[in-house]
Amino acid sequence: MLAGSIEEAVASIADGAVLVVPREVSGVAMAATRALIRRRVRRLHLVALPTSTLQADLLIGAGCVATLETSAVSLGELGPAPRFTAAILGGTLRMKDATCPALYAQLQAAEKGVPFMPLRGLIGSDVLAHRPDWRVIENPFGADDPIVALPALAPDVALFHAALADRDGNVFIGRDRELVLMAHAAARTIVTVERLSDGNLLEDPALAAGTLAGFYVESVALAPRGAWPLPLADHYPADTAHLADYARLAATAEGFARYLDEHVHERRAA
Amino acid sequence: MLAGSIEEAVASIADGAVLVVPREVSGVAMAATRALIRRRVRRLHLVALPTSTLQADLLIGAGCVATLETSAVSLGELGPAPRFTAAILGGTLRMKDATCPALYAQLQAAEKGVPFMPLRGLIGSDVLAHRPDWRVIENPFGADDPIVALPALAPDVALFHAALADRDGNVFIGRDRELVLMAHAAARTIVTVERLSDGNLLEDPALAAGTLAGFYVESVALAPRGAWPLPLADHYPADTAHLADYARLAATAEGFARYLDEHVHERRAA
Amino acid sequence: MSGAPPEVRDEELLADTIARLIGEARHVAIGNASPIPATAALTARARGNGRPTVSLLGSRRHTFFNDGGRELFDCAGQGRIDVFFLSGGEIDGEGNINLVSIGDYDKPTVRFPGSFGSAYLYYVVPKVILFRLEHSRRTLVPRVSFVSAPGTSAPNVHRPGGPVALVTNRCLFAFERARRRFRLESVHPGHTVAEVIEHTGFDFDRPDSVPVTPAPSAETIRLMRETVAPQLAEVYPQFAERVFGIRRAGWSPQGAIGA
Amino acid sequence: MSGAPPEVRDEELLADTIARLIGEARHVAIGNASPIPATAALTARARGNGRPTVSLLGSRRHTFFNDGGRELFDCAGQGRIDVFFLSGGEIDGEGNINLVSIGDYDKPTVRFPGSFGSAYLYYVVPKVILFRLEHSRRTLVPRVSFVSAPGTSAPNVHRPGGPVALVTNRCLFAFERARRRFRLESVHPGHTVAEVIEHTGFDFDRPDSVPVTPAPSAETIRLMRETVAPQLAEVYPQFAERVFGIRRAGWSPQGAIGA
Repeated sequence: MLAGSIEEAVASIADGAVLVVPREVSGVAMAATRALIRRRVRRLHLVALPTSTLQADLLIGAGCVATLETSAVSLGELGPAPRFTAAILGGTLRMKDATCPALYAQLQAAEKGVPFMPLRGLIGSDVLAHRPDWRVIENPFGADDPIVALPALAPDVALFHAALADRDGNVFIGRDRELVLMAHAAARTIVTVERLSDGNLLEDPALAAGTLAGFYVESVALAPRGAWPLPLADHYPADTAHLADYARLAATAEGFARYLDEHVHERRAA
Repeated sequence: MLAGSIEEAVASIADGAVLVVPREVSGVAMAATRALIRRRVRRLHLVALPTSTLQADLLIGAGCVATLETSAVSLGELGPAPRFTAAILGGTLRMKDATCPALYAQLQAAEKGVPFMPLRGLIGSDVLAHRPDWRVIENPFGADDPIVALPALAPDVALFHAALADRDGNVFIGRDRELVLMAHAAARTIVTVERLSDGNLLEDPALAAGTLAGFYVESVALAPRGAWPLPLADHYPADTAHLADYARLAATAEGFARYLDEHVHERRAA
Repeated sequence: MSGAPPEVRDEELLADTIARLIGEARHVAIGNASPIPATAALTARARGNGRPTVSLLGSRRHTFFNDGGRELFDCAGQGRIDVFFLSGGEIDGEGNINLVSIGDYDKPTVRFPGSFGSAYLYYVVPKVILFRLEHSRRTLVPRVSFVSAPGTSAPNVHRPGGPVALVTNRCLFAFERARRRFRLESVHPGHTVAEVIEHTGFDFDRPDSVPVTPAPSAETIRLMRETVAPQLAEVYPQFAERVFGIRRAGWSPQGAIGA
Repeated sequence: MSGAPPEVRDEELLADTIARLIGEARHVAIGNASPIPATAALTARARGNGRPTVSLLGSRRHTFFNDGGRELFDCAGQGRIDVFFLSGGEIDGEGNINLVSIGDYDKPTVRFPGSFGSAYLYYVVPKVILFRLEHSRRTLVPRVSFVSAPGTSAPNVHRPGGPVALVTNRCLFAFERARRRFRLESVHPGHTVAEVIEHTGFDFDRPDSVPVTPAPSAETIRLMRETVAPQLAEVYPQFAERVFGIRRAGWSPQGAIGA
């Protein structure tokens, strides 16, 4: 349950895995992401629920991602995500453009063990037009009432960062309940945390409500400031200076390579 | 937001309303139920999510319920629910027999604003055979793969009891997340609580995760021991002696009337 | 410990029988009011050093579920529940169970509480163990009045789960899905095949020689009495007291919010 | 207070214009990176004594959402969001918005971040206000390259919502669903109809005489500067500092769990 290191925790994320990760505000496992890049994971099918920022851009730039399924990637106030944009324009990334509630609904279908979930909206959009894996069906309770059916999406692995876990693998996720959805929908869940609690989170009636049960968690690794340079809600803010540096460097392939050397790859002894 | 009394809080539950209430372990508003019986509410369409015990039996016995939609009613270890059983055998109650996950799915459809939710199981059962409002459709992602489509169920009112609320109507529901589902699915939500907090529950990162936002709550009334004689998780146990008395008395119409006189209707001055 | 076998209570024999049926599961869930299946699952967990995970639905302590009542069903839909227990006011020879009513559905002569989650869980949980103590022609009938959930389904119906066995106070039946019939596996000590036939309202298969249900080992008995019984007391205090002589502890909150 | 009107900043005029569009709403939700719509919604709330409820999605303090990212969309599906804001890399004269790419989808020449929730919210939120500061033929085009979400739908498509207006740095357009066209409602002070025509890539309707967008009242200006600006600083610190001169407060946790 407790992994000896971040590297050990992510060891089971295989090349080609369908990997689901959360939006920036919900706890992004950036230390684990850097470990994946160092390990040179390849051909990931990355599902960013429902959007991503630095994490997707880094993984794409480092050549780890074959397919990206999400509703948006950008660096937020810092503008476009440069490696994502370059990969799309260069034709090196298979893109499955979605819309946020469709991704949630697809994960909810997997969570419920149903083959699909209906969703309003979408009809007449090019989002739908470019998703042959989505279907328009007739609402069985309507008359001439088309509605989109979205297939269940059950990722191989969910990966996120949270504040606190206990030694049974219970993870405090607080208000970020999409982390629960991810863990229910995914076959396996890997979590990094700021710190470990000696108690059992499920036995505290206040914390239990915001806890993902260890039953759903394959491994937990300690990673202090593991979301850096992204924020961890209620714990630390984004490192905006670092992110601005990233945006500047990643504008070119060379700059991005320098960023990887500087901040991702292991430093060689001088 | 804060009601002056339990009576005031339930005043807006009209005759004929579709009223959803939780299972025994999740916080049953028994004081409010007694107030509804005293007010002689009639023709309720009671949705017990997904089962009920004393609450449904009392409301049925007191003649408040026209239609019952649920997966089961009993008094648990104390045996059958006598007024429910009598009403069914007497043909005075319209019964919509469901199965637990179907009710959850129907509420989830309302929560999502979709007209229906698919669910596995059910095919070939008499539960399905007696629900003309449920349909079998073809899984659009399968081949010769029938699946049940359940229509969204959006109650007029959700009514439950919880430990704690604040003056903004935020209610701590802890692990009983079906109360959140009920409130999202219902047009209006009425809550009774053990006590009021002076702070704002959503501003406490530990409690926020287990809080139903006041945005969804129409009114909150103070009702200490408001689940009595049923239990309130983490607060007080069931009053098993009282429940055994109920089971004994409610076995006959006369005994049930005596129970109402004794424990539900207002005592007249001697 | 002495080699002499301890005296085995009926509940212990049944729980041991069920524990063997559970086998190599990862997660066993038990509904309310099922103390013998709960004893079985906790015994399996004690023997397996914490595996399988056991979810006792009446308990706050013995379940990890904290995402509302739907989590049990979602968890089953995810394939994360391997074993569940169901019962029936009536059970018939094709494994159909009735938790609703006897007679015409619109004018029944007997009403049971309702189907609970059976019309879903019976389909999706790989091993459903039917447990009905009362073994009589009243409960084990030729054909149920109302099918809360059918024992088998048409080939095109998604059905990864279903019944594997029926445990009663007299015997253990296995359910054979392909044949849509029960087969008598063993008769509990003190009962006979003739008695089982006499009190069963449906036809069933049986080998020429029907074994006696084996008694639990001394080690299993010890685990049940010393390790499992105290765990049961939270959820099934009356059962724990009656069968294992565990005195009921007073109710205590785990720590009330804002109290 | 003096009767002389204060000098009105562009952002204040735009926010006031949007606040009028919000009208009598119960709940206004605002996505990330929309400080002017946020200013408008908070101004509407300040004027309405706490109504509408305002959900700023970038904020922990200014939103009640605590059921995961899907709650915003579920809430909209429940009919509990009256007003939302969308933008577009391209917006065309039929109200179609493009947040994805320009050119062939499989070999685009420009890529935007993606559709976010637009392909759903544009359909179900009754009043969607389009907000795009840059008013040019690059952004307001005859026909978008990619329809993230269409301005209107066929009559049989469930669509309780859709665009009601488009606010730019030059003018306010109303959207007429039946005609599937924008109508020029007013031109902001300092801008002209001719200029709007010149910089708009699509045809639109306009009255013979196009009014000037009215300036906010002195009271509204006071509310924005004194009440709203400090509230904005949590979510849009750079904007609050640049427009309203609010010094950024240091980041502080609301109280870390288990810290």
